Amino acid sequence: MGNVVVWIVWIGAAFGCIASGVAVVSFRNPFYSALALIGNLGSLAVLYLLLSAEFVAAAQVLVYAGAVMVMFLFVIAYLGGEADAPFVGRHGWQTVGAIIAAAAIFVEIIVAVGESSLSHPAKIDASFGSPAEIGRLFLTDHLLAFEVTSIVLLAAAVGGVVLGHHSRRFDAGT
Amino acid sequence: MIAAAWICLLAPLGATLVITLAGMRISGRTAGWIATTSTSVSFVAAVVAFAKLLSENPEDRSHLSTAWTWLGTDQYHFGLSILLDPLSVFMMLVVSGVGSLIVAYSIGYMDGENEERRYFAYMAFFVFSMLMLVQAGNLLLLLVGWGLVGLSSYLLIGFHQERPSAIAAAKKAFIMNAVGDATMALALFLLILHTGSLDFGSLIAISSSSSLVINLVALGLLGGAVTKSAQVPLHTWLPDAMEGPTPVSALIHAATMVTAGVYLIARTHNVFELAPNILDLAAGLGAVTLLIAGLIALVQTDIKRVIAYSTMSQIGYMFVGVGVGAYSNGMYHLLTHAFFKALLFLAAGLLIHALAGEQDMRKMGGMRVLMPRTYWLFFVGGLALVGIPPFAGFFSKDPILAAALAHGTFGAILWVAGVVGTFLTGLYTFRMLFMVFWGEPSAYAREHHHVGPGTWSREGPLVMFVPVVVLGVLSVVGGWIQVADFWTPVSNFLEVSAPPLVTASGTQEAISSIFAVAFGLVGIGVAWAIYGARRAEVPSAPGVQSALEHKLWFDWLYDRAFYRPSVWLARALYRWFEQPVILGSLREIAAGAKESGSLVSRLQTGLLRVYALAVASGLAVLVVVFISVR
Amino acid sequence: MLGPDITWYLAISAILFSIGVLGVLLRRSPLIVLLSLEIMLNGGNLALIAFSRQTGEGTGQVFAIAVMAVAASEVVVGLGLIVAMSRRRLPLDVDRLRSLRG
Amino acid sequence: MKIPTPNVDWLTLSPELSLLAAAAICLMAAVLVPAPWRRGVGAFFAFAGFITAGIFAGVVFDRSVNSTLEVGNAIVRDRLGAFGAIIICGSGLLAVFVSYSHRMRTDYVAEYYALLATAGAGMCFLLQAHNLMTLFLGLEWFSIALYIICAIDMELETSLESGLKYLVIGSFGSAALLFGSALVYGATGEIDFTAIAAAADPHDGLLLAGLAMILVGLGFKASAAPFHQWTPDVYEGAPTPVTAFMSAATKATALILMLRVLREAFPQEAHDWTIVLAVLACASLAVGNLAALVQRNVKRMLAYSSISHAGFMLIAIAANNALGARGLLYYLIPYCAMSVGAFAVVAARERELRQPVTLDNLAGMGWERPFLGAAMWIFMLGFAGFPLTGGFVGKFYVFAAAYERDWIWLMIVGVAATLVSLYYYLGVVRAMYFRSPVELQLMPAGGSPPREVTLQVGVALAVVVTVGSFFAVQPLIEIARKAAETLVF
Amino acid sequence: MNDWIATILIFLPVAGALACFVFPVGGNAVASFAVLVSLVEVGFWIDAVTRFDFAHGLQFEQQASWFSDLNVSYHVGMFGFSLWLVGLTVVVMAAAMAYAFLAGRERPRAYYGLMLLLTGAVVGVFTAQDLLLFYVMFEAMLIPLYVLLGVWGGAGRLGATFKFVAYTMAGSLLMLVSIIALGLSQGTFDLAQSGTSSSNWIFLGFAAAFAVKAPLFPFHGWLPDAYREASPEVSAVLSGIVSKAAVYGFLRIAIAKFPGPTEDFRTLFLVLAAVGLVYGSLLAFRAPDVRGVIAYSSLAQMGLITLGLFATNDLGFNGAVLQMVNHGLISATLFLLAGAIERRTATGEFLLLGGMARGRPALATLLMTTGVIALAVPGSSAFAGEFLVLAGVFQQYWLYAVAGAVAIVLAAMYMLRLISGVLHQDVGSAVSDAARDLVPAELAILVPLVACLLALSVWPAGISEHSFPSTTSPSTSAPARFTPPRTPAVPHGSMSTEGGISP
Repeated sequence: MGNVVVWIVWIGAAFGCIASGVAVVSFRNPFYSALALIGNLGSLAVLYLLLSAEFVAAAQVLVYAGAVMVMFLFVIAYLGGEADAPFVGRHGWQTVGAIIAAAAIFVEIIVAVGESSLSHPAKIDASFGSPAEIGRLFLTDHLLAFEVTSIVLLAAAVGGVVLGHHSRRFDAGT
Repeated sequence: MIAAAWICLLAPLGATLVITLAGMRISGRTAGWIATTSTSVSFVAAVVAFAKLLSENPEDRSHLSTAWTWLGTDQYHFGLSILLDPLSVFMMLVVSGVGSLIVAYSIGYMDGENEERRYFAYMAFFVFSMLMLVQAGNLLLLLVGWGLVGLSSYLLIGFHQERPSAIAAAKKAFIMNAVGDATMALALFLLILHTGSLDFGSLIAISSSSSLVINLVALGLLGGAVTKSAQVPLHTWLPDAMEGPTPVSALIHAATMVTAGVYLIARTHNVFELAPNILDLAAGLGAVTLLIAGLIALVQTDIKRVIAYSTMSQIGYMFVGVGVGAYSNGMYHLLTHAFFKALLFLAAGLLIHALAGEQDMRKMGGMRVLMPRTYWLFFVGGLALVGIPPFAGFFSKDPILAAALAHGTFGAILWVAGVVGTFLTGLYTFRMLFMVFWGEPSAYAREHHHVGPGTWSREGPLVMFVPVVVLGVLSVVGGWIQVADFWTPVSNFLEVSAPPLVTASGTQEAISSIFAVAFGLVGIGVAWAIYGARRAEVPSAPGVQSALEHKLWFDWLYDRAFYRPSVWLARALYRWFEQPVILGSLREIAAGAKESGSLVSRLQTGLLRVYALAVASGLAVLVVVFISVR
Repeated sequence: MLGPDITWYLAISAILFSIGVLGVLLRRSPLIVLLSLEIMLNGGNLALIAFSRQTGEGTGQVFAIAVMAVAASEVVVGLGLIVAMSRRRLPLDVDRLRSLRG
Repeated sequence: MKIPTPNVDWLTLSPELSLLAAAAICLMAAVLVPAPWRRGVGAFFAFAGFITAGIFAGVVFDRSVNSTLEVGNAIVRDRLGAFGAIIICGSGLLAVFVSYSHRMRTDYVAEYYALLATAGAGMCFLLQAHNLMTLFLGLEWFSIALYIICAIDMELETSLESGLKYLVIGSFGSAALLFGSALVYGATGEIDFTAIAAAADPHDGLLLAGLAMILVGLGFKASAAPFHQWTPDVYEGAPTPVTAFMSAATKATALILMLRVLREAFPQEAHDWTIVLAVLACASLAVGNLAALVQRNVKRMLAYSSISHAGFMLIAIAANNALGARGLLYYLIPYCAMSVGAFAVVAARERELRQPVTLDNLAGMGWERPFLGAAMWIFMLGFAGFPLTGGFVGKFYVFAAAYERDWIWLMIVGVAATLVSLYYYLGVVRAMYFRSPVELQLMPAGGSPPREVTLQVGVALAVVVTVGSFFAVQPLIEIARKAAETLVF
Repeated sequence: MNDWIATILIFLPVAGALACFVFPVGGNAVASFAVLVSLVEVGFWIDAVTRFDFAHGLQFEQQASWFSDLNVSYHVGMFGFSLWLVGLTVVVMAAAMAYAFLAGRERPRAYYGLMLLLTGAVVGVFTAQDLLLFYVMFEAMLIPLYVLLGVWGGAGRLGATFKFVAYTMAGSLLMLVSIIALGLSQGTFDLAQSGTSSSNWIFLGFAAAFAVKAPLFPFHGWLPDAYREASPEVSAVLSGIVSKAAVYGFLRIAIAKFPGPTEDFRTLFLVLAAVGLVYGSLLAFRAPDVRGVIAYSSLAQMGLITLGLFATNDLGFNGAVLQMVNHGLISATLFLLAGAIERRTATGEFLLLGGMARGRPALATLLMTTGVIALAVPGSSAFAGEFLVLAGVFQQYWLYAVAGAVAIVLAAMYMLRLISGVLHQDVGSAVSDAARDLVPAELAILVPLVACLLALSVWPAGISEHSFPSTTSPSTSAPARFTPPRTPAVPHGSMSTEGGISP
């Protein structure tokens, strides 16, 4: 019974994931694309939950879908009409090439995965994926990764300030 | 004695250096005296050496002196050495003796020329080169002398460097002689390969080689000899060489250098004797040359060219002589020929000098009146040339014919040619004599015959005239030092170096003498009839005449067969190979590289998506590679 | 593991990655390109978490969280650039950013 | 709950920390220091940061005879990383010299130096990375810093364009790297390099696909063809000092990292990646050299040249032997100096002309600015692999490594590429010396050029390294050998 | 083992070059300084000659490790033949610099610095006893040459420079491949210590480099342009000494280290050399200007020298070395004379020249003397060299010597054409009365060169007997002894070396 529910949830999430992904790249308006991406991130969070990654799922929703995408939407709104852009390139061969390349990458990954002898999933205890467990990892084995992440974010913040700063000297129209 | 030989060799070189380095600081006349002195010193030294040599046993008359190793490697050493033996002393005497006379003569002849100093430097250098040739202690040095005389010949023929014809003649002489040098060099390479030495003494070692090798060596040497001595078929440079000043013609192209071929064959007789076919070839070429040259001389109008052809012809006799193995006879003829031919040239020089450089016999005539002494000297020279007793030519030419007669069937053919040649000699010599000296003085002669300032007589300055007289005397008495069969000091002297292969009997000598003198006289008679007394017309044979006037088309042939093809080849190579392939290939390659460069550059479209596509495609390909290649 | 075999999760992740690739390769709006990059990164994250579940240890999840932060950083910088460009009245169309080429 | 936090070996992290400290000071300066002083303060602290970091890296090098894993096995303290850090600090130092003269503006100048130092720190960190996560994070760390300083000249369209292109393509590459890392993680269950090597099944498709994707990510950073296309555009568009820094430090980082990852994590898959790298090397050589032939813009030309140099250095990695490893490390020393130096000269000329430097407007520079001209000459000769510069010895080692691998064809390709490269390297010399401005009717920018002492000092240092590395091969190769001993061949 | 002379000879001019670059002094000062340095260099060389022991091989050695990692060292030293080539270099460079002083060159500090640098590099090539050092010096020659050609050349200098560099680098990069292969396979890059190799392709790599640099037919595409466009003294240096570096390489490396491949490819190289000899002579015959004739004659001479080297016997080697020195002096003199002519008439075309002998005795004498030596008139040193070379190659196969003989005749043709075209016949339209005779300063440069040639003509054995250690003499150490492989010279074994000629 629970299994059926899980399956339904899985299928729904997977479908949502793919559909929203397709939507992101196919909407003409970036605003809708960004919204679609939120959906995508949400569906992914569901999948993460199914994979027993509760903390990641939570972070996904809160940080990613929440904070990051909101910033995205703000920027799109700020840009307004300028954000509109033509759909695809002018060159037919480019489109064809892109599709072939993407399809090839997909097929290759599938083939690689299929050929690989992935053993059965490991047994896990309840703490797997819990915030406590993740926190422990961040403070022990991956302490440095944690710190570095902060540096990266800080650097990006500086970048955001520098690039986004409203400077009269080089603004258009002056 | 060796010291004398070295002095003999180096004195003219010293003169060359002194004159060159002194440059404008000395006058042309001083330069002339320096050159004359040096050649005279050479002559004196040669005489000293000769006297010393005579005082020794005939068997011991060979001295080799090496200054240092001129060219050498670990295994081979070719010394800068001179060989003093009868043959070389004989030649030294001829070269330095005649040389000093002619250089002295030049002082007068060249007086007032623009660049006398250069002339005398060249002349002294020539004497040095010629002495180097004859004194060389091994074949390499002989080749050195051989080349250097060619060089001096080139320099002197082209002395009037503003005259295109002179320059062309000089180049022609040098290049044709270079051919001879090349064949000689090849022979030398063979010798080195098979005997490891170029020493005259070890020439005999070639006998252990195959006959092909020996023949090739002999052929190579003969090539050099034929070229240098202007024998058919490599003779065409000599007539043109008359572009040079007349003393040059006398010294180089009559008395000394052109006879070097004879000397070479005598010197390397060891090789030639091992290759009798080649020796016969030499004799045969000599015979052909003496006939052809005699014939062509008949139609020449330039006085110097006539003498030049007669030189070829006489050297033909010498070739016949050495070709049948009568080396000393050939050498003896070389000596007398040096006297009377130099006499003829110098006398002609007096004429030309007096006539402001005119050489065309048709513009002369009646010079007997204007220049009687010259006429008599010329007359003596002519008789000596034709071989009328008691003049020198008689005593030297007839033994050659006799030796030919003693040489068997082939010799008999040579003999016939020689005798016919005597007729031709008489004919062309006296044709020239009568045309120039007999009859009434032409208008041109009257007009141009001038008496230069400070001249001794109407015929030329003393410094010119004295050597001519000396040569005139020598042309008479020079023949008396050897009378075949009776008194042969010259042959005896030379035989140590080159023992003869044939000895003519008294009968043969007599027959030869009678026929030769008779034919010579007939020739003179015919000439008198046509040109002297004008009793007969010039026989009309237009075809023959045209052939002779075109010098039997040798020049034409060489032009078509060698010169033009090489010019054409050079141009064609440049146009069809060098330019498109060698010079153009890099241009093509560079253009190709740039082309592909701009292609790559065009792929760099500036389009972000294209870049991403490249990365994605690369990714796809890489994954395929990694998955498939395990 | 709940739901299907890990292979299916990986399939989803591969699809996401490919969709992201397609987006980058096809779309001309830099904003959507940025979004597509996010999708690619999320495809990677999904794979990481799936494998983490497979092996039963948390490294993959930690990795995924780090990736999220990085993705956020990229978005910040990217958006900053886009804003700067729009201020300069540069076209928001990657196909028209061609002053650098050759 | 007591969490056993890992022991942190501060010495290992000292280069990064020095640089981060410098960056922090610069950032604060951006806020606290009056605008006119910011330039000096920022440059000084960046300078100090790079110096300190370089010294610390030297100390680490000296004290790390045996490599040890630090901070929860996330990073490794070894001589390879320290060597890389020294090179990066050297490049950074030179870049600071160039920047000081070039960046006369006061807005964002302190931030600029902060980000430069941050990027340097990221690179140092990346070179110590010992698992896939630190690898990815380190890569993003310095990349993000670089994206920003590429675009920092916001009044220039090209600068923004280059920043965006770099960002998009860079993120694309990072995503590939990430996905590859995930696959490798899946195939082995490990992210630690040595653990991956231990657990790997060299015929596992998943692992190999992952390796391929990681290679794409790294190849992208090293600008190996066909992942090179961002390079010319970004190098041309970015501010010249940034280009100088990128071309030297990024390439050094990416190549050393590639060497480390491939040797430490994927030694068993060598049969695959050596061939692939050899092919990538050939492609890079071909593309870089051919495209450079037709460039007029000098920065762009140098960008293509850096692609071709990536090809040369990939040969050393592809050779997969100790000779190649120390050859690569040696090569990087003169290469980085030449690269920064060449861009520095371009920067000087740019300031003088106030327009992009092309081969045409280089004309006569050799005579007008003898020092810069001679320096550029030396750099070009070095790039072309002429003797009397370290570039020659570098190429010599690279070819020797290929020979040791029995890949004579690769040597021949390298030789052919060198030959082609001569055309454009010497083309610069030709432009500088062989034509006079009179001939070309070129108007000079007017006035005496600004005194650029720091730039000239930077160029002089680069010359000293370029030429010095030729004469001091023995000590340098000894250092490179020690650094390469970390890797087991 | 530790004699500084080679190092001094290499680095004295380099130091001079740096001084030129660094100290801002006037044109005349720097020029005289450069000439002074080059003369000091000549002095050091004379010192080396006086101290050289010609019975032995490698001398004046000095070795210092460069990088022991691959056993590369700074190892210099001289053989007899190296000594002569070094002498050629210092003499010709001194003359070239003096000529430049006279002619006046713009940007003198750069110019003389580069010339001095070039001197050091060429001396380095001739003294290097380490493969990599050899390569370094070989390439280092190119750097100053490139600029000398490109900056101070004629109107077509850019194309000429490009060709020159493209060709020579193509060859030398192949050589680099070969050097790496040889050095790594031998375990050392030291020339004195490494043994021989039998690898064909390594040999061909070396051969390619030397064939291009020399140049041998058909790799001479760079030659006509470079020799025409360079300034006269640079042409003199190019054809006089730089080309010798290549044939020296043949001798020192290609032949000495690869006896087997030399044997295998001998026919190829002999044929190329012989074809080049005839081909170059033919093209020299049609060249329309003075420098063209000299350029193509250089090609021919390089063919001749290669013939000698690949004869691989006593005669050939010694002849080749002698001919290298000869040709170096000859072509340098001829190019400087061509320069003197061009300075006076602003052209080198035969169509516009002629009649310069009249009133210009010094020019005429020098050109005539050099010209006849160049066409190898018997008795000249060039004749001595050619004779040995052809006698040597004759022992391989007679046809090569015949080709050589043909070339002798062709040489006479083109050289006389040059002499006559300049000196003789009608006065050319470009020759005005203002074109004076050589001035004393020019004589001071040219006469020593010609004097060297004449001295060599008097005693060519001075070089040909003093280039290789005598095979019978004892040697101090095994690596110090380098004698190229010799093939039995005389099939019969009946050869007597003395033959009663030598004292």
